[in-house]
Amino acid sequence: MKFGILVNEGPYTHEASDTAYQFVRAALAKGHQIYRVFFYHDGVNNGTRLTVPPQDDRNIVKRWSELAAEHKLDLVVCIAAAQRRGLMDAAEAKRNGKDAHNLAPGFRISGLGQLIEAGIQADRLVVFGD
Amino acid sequence: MKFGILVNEGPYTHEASDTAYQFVRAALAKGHQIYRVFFYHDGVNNGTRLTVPPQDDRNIVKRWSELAAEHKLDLVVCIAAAQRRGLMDAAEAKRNGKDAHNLAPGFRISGLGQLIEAGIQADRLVVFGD
Amino acid sequence: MLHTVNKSPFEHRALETCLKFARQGAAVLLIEDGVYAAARDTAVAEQVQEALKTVSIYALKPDVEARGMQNRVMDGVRLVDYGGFVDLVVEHNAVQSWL
Amino acid sequence: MLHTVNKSPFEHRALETCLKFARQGAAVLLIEDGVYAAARDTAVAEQVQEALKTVSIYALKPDVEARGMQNRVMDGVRLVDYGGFVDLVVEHNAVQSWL
Amino acid sequence: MTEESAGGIAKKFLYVNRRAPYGSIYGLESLEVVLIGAAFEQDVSLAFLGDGVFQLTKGQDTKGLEVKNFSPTFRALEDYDVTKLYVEKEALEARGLSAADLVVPVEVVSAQRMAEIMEAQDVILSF
Amino acid sequence: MTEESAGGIAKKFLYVNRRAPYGSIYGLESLEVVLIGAAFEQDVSLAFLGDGVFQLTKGQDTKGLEVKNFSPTFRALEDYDVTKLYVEKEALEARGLSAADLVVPVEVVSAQRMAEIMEAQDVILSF
Repeated sequence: MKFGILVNEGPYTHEASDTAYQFVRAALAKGHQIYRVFFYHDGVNNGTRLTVPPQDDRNIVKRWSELAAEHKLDLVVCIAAAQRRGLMDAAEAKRNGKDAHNLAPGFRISGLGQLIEAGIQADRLVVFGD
Repeated sequence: MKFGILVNEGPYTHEASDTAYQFVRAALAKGHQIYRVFFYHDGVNNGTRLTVPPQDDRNIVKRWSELAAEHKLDLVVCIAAAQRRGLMDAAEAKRNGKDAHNLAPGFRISGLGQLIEAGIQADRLVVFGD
Repeated sequence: MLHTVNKSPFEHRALETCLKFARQGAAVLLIEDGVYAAARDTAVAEQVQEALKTVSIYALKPDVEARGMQNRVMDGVRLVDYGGFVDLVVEHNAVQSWL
Repeated sequence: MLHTVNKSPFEHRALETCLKFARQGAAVLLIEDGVYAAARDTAVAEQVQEALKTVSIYALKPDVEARGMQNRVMDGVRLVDYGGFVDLVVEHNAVQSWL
Repeated sequence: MTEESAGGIAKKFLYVNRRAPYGSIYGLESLEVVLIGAAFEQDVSLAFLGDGVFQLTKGQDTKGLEVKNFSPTFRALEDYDVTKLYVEKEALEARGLSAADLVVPVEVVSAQRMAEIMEAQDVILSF
Repeated sequence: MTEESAGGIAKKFLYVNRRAPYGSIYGLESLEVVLIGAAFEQDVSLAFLGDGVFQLTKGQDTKGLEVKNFSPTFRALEDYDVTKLYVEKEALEARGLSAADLVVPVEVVSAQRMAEIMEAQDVILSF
């Protein structure tokens, strides 16, 4: 079965990103497909490569990136939500005249249409948030 | 009177940062002093210079920076909370081997002791969060 | 002592908890989504009216107006602007934020 | 239909609202802080037991264990792991998350 | 049929709104999804439960907050062919409101009816 | 007095904990403040109200979540001279718990007594 996943909260503050990650991993382990993981609201903050969590803690961003690499996951950060919250890739930084960018490997920035499309194409859409 | 301010949520998602900003502005207008504004939990996200809010919306980060410049406010981002969430200045980026940094003008990164000190030195500590 | 409540009383128990711990003579300032508690004729209005017998209750006017409640605030709840919020903090020895 | 609830029933009304809209035969999965609703002998236990007459209630085991509740889960609430969560989603036509 | 001309079978999308406006951004960002989603020609409904009904109240004046009042945007939904707005009757009543207090025409429904509407959906987006 | 040797008069700091652990990080990050704050030799108390009491429950096993179990850290508070831990009686009862279910010795107090404790503070940090 094909799943679409919506993550509405950032890393660490709420459990949503953890639960979504464990759900995705379990779904993959059972042979299901993940059509797309869409990060909205504060969820966009899962896509920053500038986190430095404590040594004895999980690295939430890194494990999303690694899972994406391993399973060719499509991790999409909503552009409108990202702009409000300070997430950008190199292209966005250039377009907006910013001197830095912070998107992590395995994530891409795109529009809300990608969320709707996930709802249409996936057999189930599951929402994680606060 | 001297106020200490604690902001526990990031920009846009919750009203906390707006309320704190309006409170600080009103306190300054009444001739009070702001000993320090301390950003903790997701509040550290108020300190990123990479936001690009819509044209017809307020620029939360920029107006904190401007208020700090105008009134010599001490805006402190908690280092431990910032590391978890991907906020860093040039020194932190260098120390952690990161290729970018995103702290906005007028903010500085420091430890939790700065929050306790604000509690001790200020006449009142007011907490804004979700 | 000043208590602030920023949560809707219809979805969270923050106001209920606040009122449990607010002592006679305390002040309660409703801010953000907390201002919904100030409206007349709601399921929580009676609870707020009861509380008014022992504590002062204020609501932050910009938050009241943003939510279109300017004509529905119950008698006894006083509106303050951000400057009034500052004054309330000055007048009380400490602030407890019921987040 | 599968409903998920991730909020503590002691502070938020999410579970109450969920149970109002969950129809006969629906499944409710308690996750994150929502698992506290699965405990015996609490102020909300009766409400959950009542709901068990018409809906199936599950609780996410890793969340139950993290909160030290493994020995306090009431009869009738079934524990599932993340794989069981996935299975529940597969078995139901749609998921409503009561955030 | 419109749906098939768009190259696929329309799915039933329900947007569930349960948060008050301004205290958090969920209401505004949910509406942004609805507007973008309208272009996909699916079968769209909006449900307002609990505090979500506050998003629709008349008389919102956000000047003092220095934020944008997004309630007028609900009036534009009709132009996007989004016309199925369901509001929970009990939520309105508990909040001292009636349909006359809302910025757009809505269908006020019982919890029972709302539950049936939810059951009929393919995709539920909750914010 | 210790407080004066630190170069100032001690203030009464109260940390108010009202959130369950793991669903959000507030409990853990609040505890981090307490640990840092202990070095400042102020008069420190911790209050656990509502869901905050869940932070203290025995038997927490976070392996399945892959997060750190921070409840043992409460046992270390004594080494930092943080010994005044107040727990709301009604909160425990509503949650089917008693003092015996908690990882550290605490003082279980009525709402009335807790309100008095709160009134006596100079600085209240709520998370």
